[in-house]
This record gives sequence, structure tokens and C-alpha cells, in this order.
Amino acid sequence: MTETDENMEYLIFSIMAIVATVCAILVISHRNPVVSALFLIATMVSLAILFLALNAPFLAAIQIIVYAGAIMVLFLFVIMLLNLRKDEFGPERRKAQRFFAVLFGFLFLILLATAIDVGLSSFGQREVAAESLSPAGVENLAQVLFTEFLFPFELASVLLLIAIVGAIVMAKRKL
Amino acid sequence: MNVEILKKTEKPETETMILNMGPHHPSTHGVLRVILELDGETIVKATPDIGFLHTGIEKTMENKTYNQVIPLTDRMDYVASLSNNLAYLLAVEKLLDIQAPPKAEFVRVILTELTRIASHLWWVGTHAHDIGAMTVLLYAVREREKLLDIFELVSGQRMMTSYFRIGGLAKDIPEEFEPKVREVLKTFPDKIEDYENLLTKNRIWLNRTVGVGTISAEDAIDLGVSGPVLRACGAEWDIRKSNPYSGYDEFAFDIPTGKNGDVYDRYLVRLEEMRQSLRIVNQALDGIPEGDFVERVPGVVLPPKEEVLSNIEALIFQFKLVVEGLSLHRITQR
Amino acid sequence: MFYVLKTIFWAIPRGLSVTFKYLLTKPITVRYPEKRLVLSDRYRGLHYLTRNEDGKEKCVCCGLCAAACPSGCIYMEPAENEFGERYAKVYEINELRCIFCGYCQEACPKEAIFLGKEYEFSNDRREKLIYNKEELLKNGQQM
Amino acid sequence: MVPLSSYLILSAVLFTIGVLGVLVRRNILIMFMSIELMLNAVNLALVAFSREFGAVDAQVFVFLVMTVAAAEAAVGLAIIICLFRNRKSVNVDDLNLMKW
Amino acid sequence: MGLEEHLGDGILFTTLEKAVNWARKSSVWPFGFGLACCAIEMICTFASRFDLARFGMEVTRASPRQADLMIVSGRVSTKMAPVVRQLYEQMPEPKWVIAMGACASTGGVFNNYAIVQGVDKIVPVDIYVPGCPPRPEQLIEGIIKLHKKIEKESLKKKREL
Amino acid sequence: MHDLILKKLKERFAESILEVAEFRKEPTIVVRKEYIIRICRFLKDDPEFSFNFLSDLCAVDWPERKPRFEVVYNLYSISKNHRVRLKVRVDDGESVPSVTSVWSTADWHEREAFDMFGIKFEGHPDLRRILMSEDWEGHPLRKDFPLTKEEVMFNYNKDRPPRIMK
Amino acid sequence: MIPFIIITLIKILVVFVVFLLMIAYLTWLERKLLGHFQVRLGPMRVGPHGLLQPFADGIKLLFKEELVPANVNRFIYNLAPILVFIPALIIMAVIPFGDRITILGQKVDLVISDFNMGILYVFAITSLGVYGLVLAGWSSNNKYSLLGGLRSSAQMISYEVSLALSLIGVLMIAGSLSLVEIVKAQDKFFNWFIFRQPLGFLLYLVCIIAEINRAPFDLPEAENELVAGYYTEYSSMKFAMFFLGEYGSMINAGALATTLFLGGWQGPFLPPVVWFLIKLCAFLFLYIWLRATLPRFRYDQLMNFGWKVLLPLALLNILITGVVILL
Repeated sequence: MTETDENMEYLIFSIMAIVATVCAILVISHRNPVVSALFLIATMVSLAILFLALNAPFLAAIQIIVYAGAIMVLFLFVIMLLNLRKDEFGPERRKAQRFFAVLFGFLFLILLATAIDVGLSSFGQREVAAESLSPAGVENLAQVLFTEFLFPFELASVLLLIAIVGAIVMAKRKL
Repeated sequence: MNVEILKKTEKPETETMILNMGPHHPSTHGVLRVILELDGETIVKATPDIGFLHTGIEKTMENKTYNQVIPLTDRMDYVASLSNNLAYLLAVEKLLDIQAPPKAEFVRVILTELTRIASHLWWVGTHAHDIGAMTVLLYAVREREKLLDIFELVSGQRMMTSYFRIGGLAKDIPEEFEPKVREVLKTFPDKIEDYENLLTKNRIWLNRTVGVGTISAEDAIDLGVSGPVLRACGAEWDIRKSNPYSGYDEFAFDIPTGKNGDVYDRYLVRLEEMRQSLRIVNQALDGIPEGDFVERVPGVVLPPKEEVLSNIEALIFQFKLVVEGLSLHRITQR
Repeated sequence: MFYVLKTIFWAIPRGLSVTFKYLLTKPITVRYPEKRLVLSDRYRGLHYLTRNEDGKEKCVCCGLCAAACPSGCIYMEPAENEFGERYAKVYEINELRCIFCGYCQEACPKEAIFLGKEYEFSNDRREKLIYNKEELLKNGQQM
Repeated sequence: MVPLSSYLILSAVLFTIGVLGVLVRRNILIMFMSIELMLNAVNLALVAFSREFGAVDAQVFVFLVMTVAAAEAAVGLAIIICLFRNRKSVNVDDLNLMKW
Repeated sequence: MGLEEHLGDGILFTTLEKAVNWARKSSVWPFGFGLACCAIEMICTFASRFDLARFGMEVTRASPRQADLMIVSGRVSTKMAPVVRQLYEQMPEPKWVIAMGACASTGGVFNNYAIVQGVDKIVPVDIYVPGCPPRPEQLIEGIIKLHKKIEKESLKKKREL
Repeated sequence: MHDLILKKLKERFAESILEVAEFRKEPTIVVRKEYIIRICRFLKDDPEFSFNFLSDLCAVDWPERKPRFEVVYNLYSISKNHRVRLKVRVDDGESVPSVTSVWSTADWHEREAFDMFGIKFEGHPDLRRILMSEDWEGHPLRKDFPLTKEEVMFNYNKDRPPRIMK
Repeated sequence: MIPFIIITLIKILVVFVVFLLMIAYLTWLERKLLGHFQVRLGPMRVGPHGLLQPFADGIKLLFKEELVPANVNRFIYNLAPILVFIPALIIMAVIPFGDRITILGQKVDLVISDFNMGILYVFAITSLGVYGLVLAGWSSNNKYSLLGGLRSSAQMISYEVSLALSLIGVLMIAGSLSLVEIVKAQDKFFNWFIFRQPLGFLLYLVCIIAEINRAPFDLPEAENELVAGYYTEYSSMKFAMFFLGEYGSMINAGALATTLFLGGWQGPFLPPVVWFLIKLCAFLFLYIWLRATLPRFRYDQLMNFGWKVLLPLALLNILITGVVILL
């Protein structure tokens, strides 16, 4: 890995981290659910770029195709279908509730950070595996997915099937 | 009927959407407003609102002479103006108890059948255009231009011809009339074939038209539907057969009918009617008799121009007819 | 099933072949401002008034054309000249009201008014489309 | 190379924002989106680990998480539509009955 | 209007004005709007034989937001008049109106209660095309006159009414 | 056929027939308006006549007559191919029984007659104006409604605003 | 490193400019061809044979008043055209339009980026393209727009599934996700995937037409039904951006088809780029031809067709391909 590449990764990481965080905050703070959904998409796209930087291009593509391309369209679709007016949102939480929520959120973040710190230090100084630098191609992933993790994979497909059936049963007014 | 549908849905559906289609909408051709109630992509209820093209023709006719009304009848159904002329004139002629000479009748038949073709062409074209096959409209209009040329040739106008007059025609047919009509007769069947190739068996067209807008024959009659739509419902009824006028009983032609009364049947009926019209035109064209083109009843039909210029009596007739309109005491005399 | 397949794999290519056939034929477009269609002899276009051989206008202001006109777009005021002959002091046609039915031409007992073949007279002002006698006579000279 | 800890901290931040979203908002759609955000944060951590240890197993988990997310979105949104149809509201506080 | 409001005066501006007027003239997109008899002749004008496409005009927009030219083809009834006016107002500047045929221009033969006596009572008309209905050539001639009018228009001046 | 119709009608509704006329072989029967639904139903249902097609329903204004309006029913039988014309007389402000229950097509025709002449139809499901807009005043096809709208513009009057005829 | 960046920038610039020009002339081509299909001439008077027509249209739209309807969410309303246009633009980044050539001693790949998962990239970007349409429809505050938006999103998502599945066969034979590798796998004429994957090609053709909203699947903007669909309320440059995006995705679809099924840039005698363009134009011609001929589907039929016909066929295609490869 050359130095420019390394710098490049730092650059990408910092930009994308900021974008993702800002967009994520906007997701939960914006009043209009459509705009929230849009910022969530932006967060997802920036995460996909981070996946690229993390040598996981397949996951990056899947992230965009599945998350941004399908799930979020579904979200938008539902928001549009309901076509909410302002008064249908109902009242938001009270100030005190919000304050405590933010406070506990902050505490939770500190907790997580401590956990990460403790966890990482317990690994100790370790040599980075050589093969980790080689791109985790589709072949590797497929190899693992269809041998070692075949059962969970099949289970996931069953789950999807059930989800489809469930969604149709619920959304359809009369069958 | 609309009221019934509303009652059937027990609680008012909040998920339906009211869509106001028209008065100006790309597929309302002319102006029609339909208030649609949509459930997703399905129309639950449609309430038409007409009158955006209400012209008050009847009111305007109130102070016109019988002759002056003819141009107004042109503008009632402007894609089939000659047929409208004929309907009005037949009424007036029945009122006056006069009969157009045979030559005029033959020309009237030829021209109204050509008008029928032009009108059906317009239907096929715009209908296909609404379903998305834009080219058919362009082809149909191209063929219609040939017919308009014939109308222009005989009358001097492409659409609003005012060519038929009380007692016959406005002018004699010109020499080029017959060859021009013959040419249309020769080329037109191929064009119908083109439409058939483009649409009739096309899967998408079938999907869009078969089983759509079905009307049963009883409903059609109850709702006062006539013409190709009624025939597509399966009722074999044609005014040209049941109450023949202008010598339609002398021509051999078939009445095409449909089975299901859906849009596809209407389409097929109209295509077949165009072929039958060609058949009628062919027979009529072969048999145009000699003779005058108008029944010169004094006081009803304008005297010939030469007489007006030379003869004082004709001049007086001309004045009386133009200023006062035709003399209705003829009716009481008989 | 066979019918359905036929409507897809046989009918659609046939439709395509029709459009392709016309792609290869020559367009029928008349390139209007450069080329014109030949009008019918009976074409009813812009009106014109005619004159005698000796240059007098034929119209005697009898009012038949105005009476015959379904849309009432002809207006005239009669007067007498020094020989005691009637003539139209004012003769106007509102070409925007006119529906070009040709009744005036049929009604005229003097062969004074005709509908010509001129059709290019659109304008951006309503008033300019009211043609007075001089303009109508000039139209006649151009014919 | 950007250290693992940076990715993990970012992941933790995003996760916390997701948690906050669920806590603060009452609009059920936005709460749902916050959950998706949390899942995404976890995915990021998993991918970062996957690179660190040079193993694709973690990526398989990401893959499965996405599948679950898709299923969840489908069912969850169907539930929301159902709820809205009956209650005319997407506010969680209005959804106080188990059956109606 | 669009960009031109932010521009200053000067030689550059007049050149620009010429270019823009050329563009506007060359791509007048009509509003797919037909009312009565004249609409049939209008469609004939769009069709193969006369082919308005030669002037770059076959792009009939169904939405007034994207149209430049409204061809009022046919009689406007009193019931339709508010609609016509509204559609006109929905069109973005610069916009032009052609009153096609006798009925749209003056009411024509239908001098009665139902018909608006000339569409210029509700929208400003740029070109009147006489005829009932006008031949396709007549309409094209009106459009060419409109092109000439567009060429002379100033970029800055807004149209009244 | 005409005679048969008349005979049968006289048998059944003797007291209802006011006037009978024939002109150019077209029979016209003027009936009392109270009987119109029964007569129409009879003519439609009788297998001998089966007037299943209401080809037109319109009104005529006779300003000098009393009662002022005539409502005209043009009946046609598609299966038997014969016609008859019925008329009822009604004065301004009175109403005619609606025949929508006999032929559905009468619905819009009656609305039109209402719109144009102001004749009310009793029992019509939805008697609104059909051609003119809802807020229009007057009934345009009555003979006392002004014929023309405004003066035609010529040079002598081109500058003054057009006189609206009212 | 530096020459690499410069070359890439030049490539991007050239592709960008050529792409925009192609979009402009695609509108001209469509109008002209439609004209001739309908035995008329098409644009004639703006420049020779109307060649300047696209520029006139562009300048006119640029100087047209921009109307924003009342009560719209301006942020989303303005964002939507951009979201349509950008994805159409950046797909071109992975399409190879020529072999490796040597210019001034530098080896240059005639592709902006030979991304080893090019095809996944294409899918990812196309799946983002739907947002523009949905948001445009939703934010316009117009029922026709809303219907157009809903239609387009449902249609694009449904057909994306079949589209992806129809390409699996190609990927299985080529054994790579890189577009350059896929082109190289079709080195001989009879190795073109159109011959090895005829069903896949047909499915791709149908799905991609639906995906780019062209006739006979142009329901989201069907003029006769929805006025102008999701862009009913847009005027001036925003409308132009929808237009550009739409025609851009047409070109993308053609380029992708060329790459995946028609052997990409490969062909005898002529330079590779020319071959690429010829094949691309053949595709564009096909789109216009179909538009000139076919009627439009109805919405429910479209959905049925996508899910009940195309999806099973695509799965069948994968099955057959798998069996053949195993044998």
C-alpha cells in the first residue's frame, strides 16, 4: 500500500464519517419523513463508500442495491401512499423527555466507546493478516456463503418468503 | 348508476382518490370532464360533466332560413359533416315533400360513405393514439387527406363543405371526381390491411381492448346507443337497412356486428364498415345516372345563375328565397 | 396458447414491418411555404369584388349577400352616384366572422362578389381583418 | 491505514443516533428508519472487523443482516399501512390498543 | 422569466437577444389543446402531409408547464372559458396564443349565448387565423407570422395582461 | 301499425289521449302528462310494439300557447322497426313525470330539456343542468331568450365596445 | 500517478461531452426517425435537416420562465431532476467503448474505470435512478404527477428484478463481473452473448425498455393518461434535466446491451469506438422503431407481465444456462 493510497483512505474516511453523522442526525431531527428518508439514503451511500474503502466492494454494491435501491424506495412509497399532512404527525415528545433521551444517548455512547476501548486493548498488538489486504472478492464470499453458511443462507431465503407472504396478507384489504 | 355504486361500498373509502380528468386532457379530444374516483389504478366511479363544447346551434338556427342552417349542420359533428347535412336535408325534404333527383342521391351516397370512412379513420387513429400507438393516427390522417381532397374538389372546402342542398346538390360534380374516387377505392383496402397488421392481432392491443368497456345489447338499446357501438354489441341494426333513404336499398352491403360489445369489437366493426362503405361507393360510382343534380322546385331551390342575370322572374325568386327563406306555404298546398 | 404466442411473435414483427415499410417510402409532406398544393377550382378563400369591363364596380348594394350570410359578417351602406345608380358607399366584410360558406357568392344577382383562392391573410390585429370595399376590389384585381 | 477503532467509533456514533431517534421521535416511520440506521451502524462495524481479521465471515453476517432488514422493512411497512388505515395516524402514542 | 432577468445591457445583450429569439422561434412547442372543428384541422397540420415538425413544432406538450404556444382551435364556450384562461396562466413565459379559425377569433357564426365572442376576451391573442376551419396551410402561415413576431420581441419587456 | 297503436292505446288509456295527428306518415299522439309513464311502459313492454329505443326526448316552446311547452318523445322499436311520437303539454313551472324508469337514456335528455327550457321532471334521479354551468341564469332555448350575443364588428363600430344583446 | 489522473480526467471530459452531444442528437434522431416512420419529414428548417434543433430547444428551455407550483416542498422539488440526471450520467463510467490503445507512449484503456464489479455498479446506480422520479411525482403536489411517480417506482423496481436475473446467465458464462472481461469473453462473432443467451437477451431487451420508461412501457409519463406523468409540473431547465436524464438512460441501456450481448467494441475493419457506436445506434434505432409501432400496456398488465412472465422466464434462463455449463 503506497502512501498516497493511505492518505486517500484517511481523506475518504473523514469525509464520509462526517457526511454519515450529519445525515444521520438530520434523519432523526427533520420533521418531514420524506426528507428524513432522503438523508437516510445519503447515510447509506456514504457507508457504502466506506465499505469500498474497507475492501468490501460487493457489500458496497449490495448496500446500495438492497438498502438504498429497494428498502428505502419501499419507505418512500409508503410515505407517499399515506401522504401525511402536518396535523397527522401528532404531537412530538415533550422537552424534558427529549433532554433525558439525549442525555441517556450520550451516556450510552460513552459506554460503547469504553467497551470498544476495552475490547480493542484486549486484542493487544497484533500483526495484520496478509490476506486481509487482498480484495475480498465475490468468489471468497460466495465460497463461504454456500458452504459454511449454507444453512443460514437458506434460512434467510425462507425468512424473505415469509416476509413477502406476511406483507401481502397485511397490506391487502380483502383477499 | 353512480348512486348505486356509492351505496354498495358500505363505509366511505378514504383510500380512493378523486381525480379530475378534463375538461382539458390529452385524451378527451374535444372537451369532456370526467370526475374519476380511483382506487389505486382502478376507476371505481366516473361522473361525466359535458357541455364544454355546447355551441347553442339550435338557438342560432332559430332565426336562420332553411338554407342558412346547412352550414351550421356541418359544424355539429365536424368529423362527419356531410352526414349531418344529409340528415338535416332529408328532414327538410320530407317536410317539403320533395325528392332529390337520382344523380344527386347517388352522389350523396358516395360522399356520405366517404365521410363515414373519414370519420371511422379518425376514430381508429385517435383511439390507437390514446392507447399509445401514435403512428396509426398519422397514417389514418394521411388517408383522410385523400378523402378531404375529394370533398374539396366537389365543394371547395376540406371539412365544412355545405355541399348538399335542399333538393339535391350545390353544384354538379366535376369531371375529376370519378377518377379520384376510383383511386381511393383502389388504394384504400391496402391501408386498412396496414392497420390490421399494426393493431388487430397485436398482443398489447388485444390486452388493451378485449373485454374493455363491455356493453350488452339490451343495455345499449336501453341507453339509446346507436351506430357502430350498437352493432358491436351484437344488435344487427343499421338505419340504412331498416329505413333505407337516398336509395340505400339498391346497394348490396353487409352489416358487420360484434359479439361481446367491447372496445375490440367496436374497432373490428368500424374496420369492416369501412370495407363495406368502399363496396357501396364502388356500386354507386358505377351507376351514377345522367340528369340534373338538383330538383329545381321554384321557391325552394335557387334558380340557375344565368337565369338570375337575364330573367327578372328568376331574380325575384332569388330575392325572395334569400331574404325570406323558402316559402312554407308549399307544405300547406299539398 | 398457440394463439397467444402467435399474437406476440407473429403479430408484433408484422406491425414492425409495416412501420419499416413506410420508413423506406418517400415522405408525403408538402413543404408548404416553398411548395403549395394545387387548390380545387371551387376553393372558397378570401372574398373579392369585381368590376365591369369599363372599370365600374359591379356591386349595386342590393343587400342579398348580407341577407344570405349565416354569420352576418357583411355590412353595407347604399348611396346613389350622379347618374342615379345605386352603389355601395360602404362595403365591409369581417373576415374573422366569415365562415367561407360561399352563400354570398351564390346569392349575388350581379356576379359582383366571389370567393377567391387567397388564404394567406392571418393577422395580429382583429381590426385589420375587416376588409373594406377598396381592399376587396384590390383583391379582385390580383385574381 | 485507518485504524479499526475509528470505524468502530463511527459505528457507535451512528448506532447512538439511531437509538436517539427511536427515543425522541413519535412518528413511527422515522422510528423505523432509526432502526435501519442502527442496523447499518452494526454492518459498518462488521465490515471493519472483517478487514481487520482478513476473514469474510463477518461479511456473510452483513449479508444476512441486510436480508433480515429487507424482510423487516416489508413486514414493518405493511404493519404501518394497516395501522394507518385503521387509526389514521402514524403517531406511536395513538397505537395503544392491541386489537380493534 | 428565466435567466435573462439577471443580465445587463450592452452589445453582448443584443447578440444574446438575437440568439435567444432564434431559439425561441425555432422551437415553439405547442400545447396539445383542441376544442372543436379547428382541432381536427390542427391535427391534420401536425400530420404527415403538412407536418409542423419541419418547424420543430411536433413536440406537443400535454402539460401547459412545458408549452410555449397555445393554439386555441375552435369555439370556446362560456363553460370552457375559465379553463382556457387557467391553462393560459399555467404556461410559463414567454408564451404565445394563436386564435385559430372564426369561432376562436370572434365567435364566428355562433353569435349566441353559449360561445365566447372571441378568445381575446379572456387571453391575449398574438395571431388571428381566419377561416372556418382554416386550411392547414393557413395555420402554418399564421405560425410563420408568429415566428416573425417572435424575432422582433425584446428579451426584457414583459407582456402585459 | 299506427292504427293498431292508437286502437290499443284508446282501449287502455281512453281518457288520456288528447289529440292525434299524422303528417307525412308520421303519427303523433298528444297525451295527458299524468299518463306518460304508464303509456310509455305499456308501449315498451307490449310484445306487439316493443318500443325499446327512445330515440329522442326534447321540448318545444310555444310562447303564445297555454300550456306553453310541449315535451316530445320519439319512440322507435329496433326489433319491429316502427316509430311513434308522443307529446305531452306542460306549462311553465309545472313538471312532467320522468320516464327514466322506462328508458335509462331519458336521464340526460331530460336534464337537457330542463337545462334548455326549465321544464322540471318529477322523479328524475339527478335533475341538474347538463350543458350550461351550474351558475348560469335563464333557459336559453326559450323563445324569449335573446338570439344573438353581440354586434358583429365593422369599421364603424370597431372602437366602441361591442353591444351585448340581452 | 499524475499522468494517470490527467488521462482519467481527459477521458471523463471526453465521455461527458460526447455523452451530452449524443443525448442532444438522440432527441433529433428520434424526431427525425419518427417523422420518417410516419411518412413525414421531421425537423427541417432549423439548420440543414433540422440539425440545430437540439440547440434551439436547449437555449429556449434555458430562457424559459421557471414556475414552481405553490405548496410544494422546494428542497425535494428542486432535488428530483438532479437525482434523475446524475445517475444517468455516471453509469457511463464503467462502460468500455474500446480496447487498450497507446497514445504518446501511455497505455490507455478506453474505459473511464475498469471496475472489477462493473455490472454491480451499474445496478447500484440504476436502482438509485428511481428516486428522482418518485420524488418528482410526490413533490409536485399534483395528482397526475403522484400517479406517475407511483407508477414509475413500482414499475422500475419490479422490472429491475427480472433485469438483474436476465443478466445472470451472461455473468455465469463470462465468469466475471467486470464489463471489460465480459467484452473480452465475446471475442468471436458467434461467441457474442446474443447467440449464446438469446432468451436472456430478449428478457434484457424487454426489461430495459421498461426500466427506462420507453414505449410500450412508457406508462409513468403516458401523455394520454397522465398528461406528462411525474414531470407534469416541471418547466424550463428542470424539465430539460428530466429529458436529458431520460435520453441519457436510453443511451446507457444501449451501451450496456452492446457491452453485454453484442460483443462490445469488437468488430472487423473499423476502429473499436466506431463499432461500439454503430451497435449503440442500432439499439437506439430499435427503441424508436418500437415506439413508432407499438401501443402501450395497461398498468396492471404491465405488472402481471413483469412478475408472471418475465420473472419465471428469467429464472428458467438461469436454470438452462446452469445446466448447459455443468454439462
